[in-house]
Amino acid sequence: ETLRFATLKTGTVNWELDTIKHYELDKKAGFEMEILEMAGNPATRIAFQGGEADSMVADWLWVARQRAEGKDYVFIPYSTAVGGLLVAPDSPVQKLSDLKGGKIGIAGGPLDKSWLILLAYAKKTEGLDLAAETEQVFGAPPLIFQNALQREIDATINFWHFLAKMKAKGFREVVSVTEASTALGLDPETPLLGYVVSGDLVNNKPELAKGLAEASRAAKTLLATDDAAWERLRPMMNVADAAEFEALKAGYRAGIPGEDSVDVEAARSMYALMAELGGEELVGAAKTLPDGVFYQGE
Amino acid sequence: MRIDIAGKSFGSVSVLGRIELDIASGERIALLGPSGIGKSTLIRMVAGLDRDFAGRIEDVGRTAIVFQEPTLLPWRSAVQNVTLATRCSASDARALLAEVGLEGREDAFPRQLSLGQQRRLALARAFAAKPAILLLDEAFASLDPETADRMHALTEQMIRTHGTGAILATHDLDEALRLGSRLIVLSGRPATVKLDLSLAGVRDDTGRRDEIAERLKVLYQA
Amino acid sequence: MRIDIAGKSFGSVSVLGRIELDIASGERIALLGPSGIGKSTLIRMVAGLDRDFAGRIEDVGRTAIVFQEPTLLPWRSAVQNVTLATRCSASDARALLAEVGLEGREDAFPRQLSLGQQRRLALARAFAAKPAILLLDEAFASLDPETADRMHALTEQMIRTHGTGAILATHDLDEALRLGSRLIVLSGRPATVKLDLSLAGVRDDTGRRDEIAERLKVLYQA
Amino acid sequence: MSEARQQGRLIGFASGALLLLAWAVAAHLHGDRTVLPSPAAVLDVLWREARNGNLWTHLSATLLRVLASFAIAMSIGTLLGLLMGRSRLANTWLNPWLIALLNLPALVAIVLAYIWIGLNEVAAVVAVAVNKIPVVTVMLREGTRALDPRLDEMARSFRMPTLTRLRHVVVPQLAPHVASASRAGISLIWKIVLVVEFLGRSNGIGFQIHLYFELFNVAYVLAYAISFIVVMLTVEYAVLQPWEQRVSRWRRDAD
Amino acid sequence: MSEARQQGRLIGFASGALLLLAWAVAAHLHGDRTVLPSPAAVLDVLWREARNGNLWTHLSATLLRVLASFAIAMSIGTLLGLLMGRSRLANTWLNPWLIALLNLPALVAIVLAYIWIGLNEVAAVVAVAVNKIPVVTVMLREGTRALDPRLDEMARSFRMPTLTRLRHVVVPQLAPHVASASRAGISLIWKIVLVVEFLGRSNGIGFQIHLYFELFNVAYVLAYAISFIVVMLTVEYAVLQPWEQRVSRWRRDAD
Ligand SMILES: Nc1ncnc2c1ncn2[C@@H]1O[C@H](COP(=O)(O)OP(=O)(O)OP(=O)(O)O)[C@@H](O)[C@H]1O
Ligand SMILES: Nc1ncnc2c1ncn2[C@@H]1O[C@H](COP(=O)(O)OP(=O)(O)OP(=O)(O)O)[C@@H](O)[C@H]1O
Ligand SMILES: [Mg+2]
Ligand SMILES: [Mg+2]
Repeated sequence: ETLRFATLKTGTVNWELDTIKHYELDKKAGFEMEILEMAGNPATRIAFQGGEADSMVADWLWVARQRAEGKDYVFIPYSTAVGGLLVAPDSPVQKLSDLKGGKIGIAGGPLDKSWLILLAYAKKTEGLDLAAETEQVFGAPPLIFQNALQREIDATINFWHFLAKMKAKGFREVVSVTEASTALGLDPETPLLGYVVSGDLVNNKPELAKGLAEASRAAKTLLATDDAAWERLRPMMNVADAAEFEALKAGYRAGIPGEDSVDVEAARSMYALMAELGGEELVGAAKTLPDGVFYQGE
Repeated sequence: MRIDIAGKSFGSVSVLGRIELDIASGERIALLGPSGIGKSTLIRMVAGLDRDFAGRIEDVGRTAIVFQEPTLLPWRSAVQNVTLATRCSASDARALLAEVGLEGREDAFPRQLSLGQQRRLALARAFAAKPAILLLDEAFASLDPETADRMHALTEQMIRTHGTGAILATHDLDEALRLGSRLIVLSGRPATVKLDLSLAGVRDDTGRRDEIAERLKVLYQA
Repeated sequence: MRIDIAGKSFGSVSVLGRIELDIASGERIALLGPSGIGKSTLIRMVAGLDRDFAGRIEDVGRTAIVFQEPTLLPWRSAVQNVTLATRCSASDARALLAEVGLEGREDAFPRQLSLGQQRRLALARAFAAKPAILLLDEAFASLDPETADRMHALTEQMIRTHGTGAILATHDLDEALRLGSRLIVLSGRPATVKLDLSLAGVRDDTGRRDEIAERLKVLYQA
Repeated sequence: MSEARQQGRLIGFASGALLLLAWAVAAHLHGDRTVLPSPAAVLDVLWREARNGNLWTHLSATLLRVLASFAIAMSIGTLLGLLMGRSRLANTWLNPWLIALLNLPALVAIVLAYIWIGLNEVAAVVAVAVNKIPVVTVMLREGTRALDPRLDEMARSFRMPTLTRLRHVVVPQLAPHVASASRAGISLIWKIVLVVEFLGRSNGIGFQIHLYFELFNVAYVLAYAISFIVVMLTVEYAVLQPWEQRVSRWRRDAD
Repeated sequence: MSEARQQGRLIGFASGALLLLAWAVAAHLHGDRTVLPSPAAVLDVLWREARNGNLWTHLSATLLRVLASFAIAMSIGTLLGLLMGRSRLANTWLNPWLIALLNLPALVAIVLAYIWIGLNEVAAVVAVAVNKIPVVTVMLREGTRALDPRLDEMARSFRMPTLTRLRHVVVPQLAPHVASASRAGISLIWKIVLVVEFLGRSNGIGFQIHLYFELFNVAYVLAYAISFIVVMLTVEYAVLQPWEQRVSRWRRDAD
């Protein structure tokens, strides 16, 4: 059986998928992987929605929102790697409230998970309405990255591999999303990113869903320890120097979720908190976490 | 051909009044009348280019028109202007062009011709179409007397050889006498036929010519 | 005005040969010649619209031209066609339009006018410009005799009141005699001045008129 | 005349209604409302967004950008087009630049503008204008080349002042080209504005469309898309068509 | 004549060289080569991609899409434009649809095409054509409206066969509009093809450009963008300009 993945060709998921393919972890898990390379995130959504792909990568908040709107999507954990809020090396900002009146560049739009979590965090810990007190500039990740380097914006929330590169250039993290989630009572081990598959697939071909989870886990186990596997990936990682390479490697490893299945209760409480803080704007129609978001094995 | 027009107006301005004419096949109508009276309008109606009028025009047959302005395709050469419109052969077209005095200019574009040359080209085009009825709207204006004479001769020959009928709008009585077999004068507002007479024998009768010229003068001033 | 042309050609075709003329101010040149000889070309050169020739034309003064085709702005009314080109007032324009017989058509667009009416509009426009020299390229073609006569009279009056000079291309010797003070005939290939004579007194001298007509005939056939 | 216009309007309405109907039927047949929601569902969203004010915020932001870029692109493009249509030399010199600019991908222009000018309004408007100027230039250049040389000579011989000439001789001849450049222009501009908003703005219809697209909410996507289409239909019937009818009176037969 | 053309070509080269120089100087002044790489750096990338074959794969994929959509859009758009320019009734009926289609965001059209037709070439080409057809229609409609009614009457009175009429009376008058519709058209199509490739293809220049944009590798982005610009410059100077010179001979003074 084949399982088709729509992925961003430059995305970090590709490291994992490529490893699966190369070491034939898919065959071992009982399926054949087929990769549909796309040039942008929207494209993976079209491929998935149009039925041209069986899986793609998204965060569980997105999946929860889709489920709340009636779509039967299921989330299979992939990574806990998330970013944080970064400022320039010489920036005076120490805590979020120092950003009042400043400009925050946010990759991925107002529904970006890191931004949502930080928003909730600011409200809860500092009583700060971050959205109202700062100006947000939403934009394409590379543009946000570049504008941050040019100091056009005071703080940055971006995909973790961009953040890794920025850290390599001396940028400093004010709050990490992990910190924020912990403060919000969330299990930091709750993986934010995952593979999305349809409930149909989970129900009718459970062995495929299971195989996917297994292959992913096997690849992670390999990448967690095997530096040679990383050397193999290096050409596709688009790194300028060894520092960046190491930063990305470390970032990936740090993001490997634990073996335990997802703590649904923790996720539920976080979702409720965000629904309370952000309302419909943030989480959509459902006030509580819909059932069945997380893949529960068999 | 039967012309039976109840009236023709542009917007609120009534240009032609009731006009009823029976025209035998092969008849050559010289259409006279002051500038702006409606000669071109009538010719366009006969040619079927203007159908927005009360009344009807029947049994016209195949017409070929020389518009008051040359109306050529500026992006096609002289020869092509003839062949494309009439489907005659290029060599026939060249022969005709030579006859109207455009020898050597066959491959010129219209804008590279003098106005007189353009008119002769338009004339050649109408001849090439070999119509049952020639509609000439002041086809011989802005030609020098010699050239005009040659064109007249050519038209006469054309008409004679093929028994072609004609309607020719003109301001020149002598031209009318030379080419026409029947004179029709429009006048008034809206215009109606004020004079309709046969020209048989008038051509060489200076007395009758001058008499007609006098009557025209009166009609034009009306 | 001094015209000193060494030659004018379009591409490889040489149209005008050497032409040298001294024209006194207020002189009225009647320019004759067969169709396609180069009259319009010469007038356009005098008007400064064609500078691509060998030689020079000096001291022309302010000209106003009536093109052989009316050349009006189709999207502007008759009045506006006069006022926009000449900056004369709308009421002056209306008065002039009435004089050329376009009363009641002042607000019509050019395409709503008969060709004769368009020509008269172009004439009115040239008059309104009050030029030092009027350039008329067959301005009276396709007008009925009565209207042509009125236009001639109007032109005469215009010329007389303002002492305007003129160059008028025409095919009509009588028109030339009526309006011109000097006759210039172009002929040959390339065209040169074949006849250049004063018209003083010729107007009422039928003998000399016919003599000139004869000479023209010969020249045209050359 | 007025009767004909009334009838025209009637037909326009009928045609619009037919469009809606076609959509409704298609939506009904298709079944999956998440992929193709019914007109009613979209209208509902439109109504909700209008009531809560979001629609106006984003619509006005987008309209402002469209207007600003349109004004800039049309004026610079027209000038360049006139120049290149008139002067052979200018054309020979500028043509390679024009072709290069014409075929520069919108993305590249937008990214460069955002990087050089910063993530702000100026960059957004400049990026759109840069995309649109060459298109206007091309269209106006062709129009200028097709100008009637006889009218030009007439204007020269009567020494019409430059402004009069431009307004009464040149512009009426260019009008069809300007009209199509404007219509095609606004639509092109708006398409680029969408990308510009997607890549680096925090409001506007394009921002919303991409947001809801991320969420797969086709009803919202269509609602926002339609809001702009409605604006353009209004402009078409309230501004463009009356203007066109007025300036093309001379083509008609009678007064 | 031939001399003038030679000179024209020389100026063209000089102008292109100037463009390159301007870029080189800007790159030098800017300093940051990740943001604005020098022409040499981009050329180097171009060379590398050409040698390893990537360039040709993607370029040919994109060109095929551009050509197919161009052919479809031009033919359908021209037909519709002629129809709407000729018939008042057709125009009144179709205009609302035209405006709607004209202002339908590319994204919406593309997404719908991909979802309904599937992630394949057909969908890609259809999506682009749908975006482009209304633009061509608008341009040709204006052109058709500006047709000289006198020539039309001439053709009618001589009963010229429809095809002759189209070819010798109508098309030469529409030529300037078709020329600008083509030029603006190809560039627009290529811009949309980029989006189409971005949203649902796995090859093509647009795919590469977005890919390298994600990686923020401006040199690659520019290299791929330029590869298409070079193609278009070639088309311009090898096809379009000679064609234009041939068909506009009649405008010139002498033979
Ligand atoms: N499209 C139009 N709209 C309104 N009025 C028009 C239109 N065409 C012609 N007219 C008017 O109809 C009348 C007749 O015009 P027509 O062209 O038939 O005259 P004509 O006899 O041919 O004159 P001429 O000898 O000057 O050519 C004129 O008064 C003219 O102004
Ligand atoms: N643009 C041009 N290119 C090539 N040849 C031209 C051009 N314009 C005019 N000619 C030629 O030059 C000659 C003179 O033309 P011109 O228009 O001056 O004649 P004309 O004396 O005014 O004739 P008509 O009495 O017929 O108006 C003609 O033989 C014509 O074919
Ligand atoms: Mg007439
Ligand atoms: Mg002439």
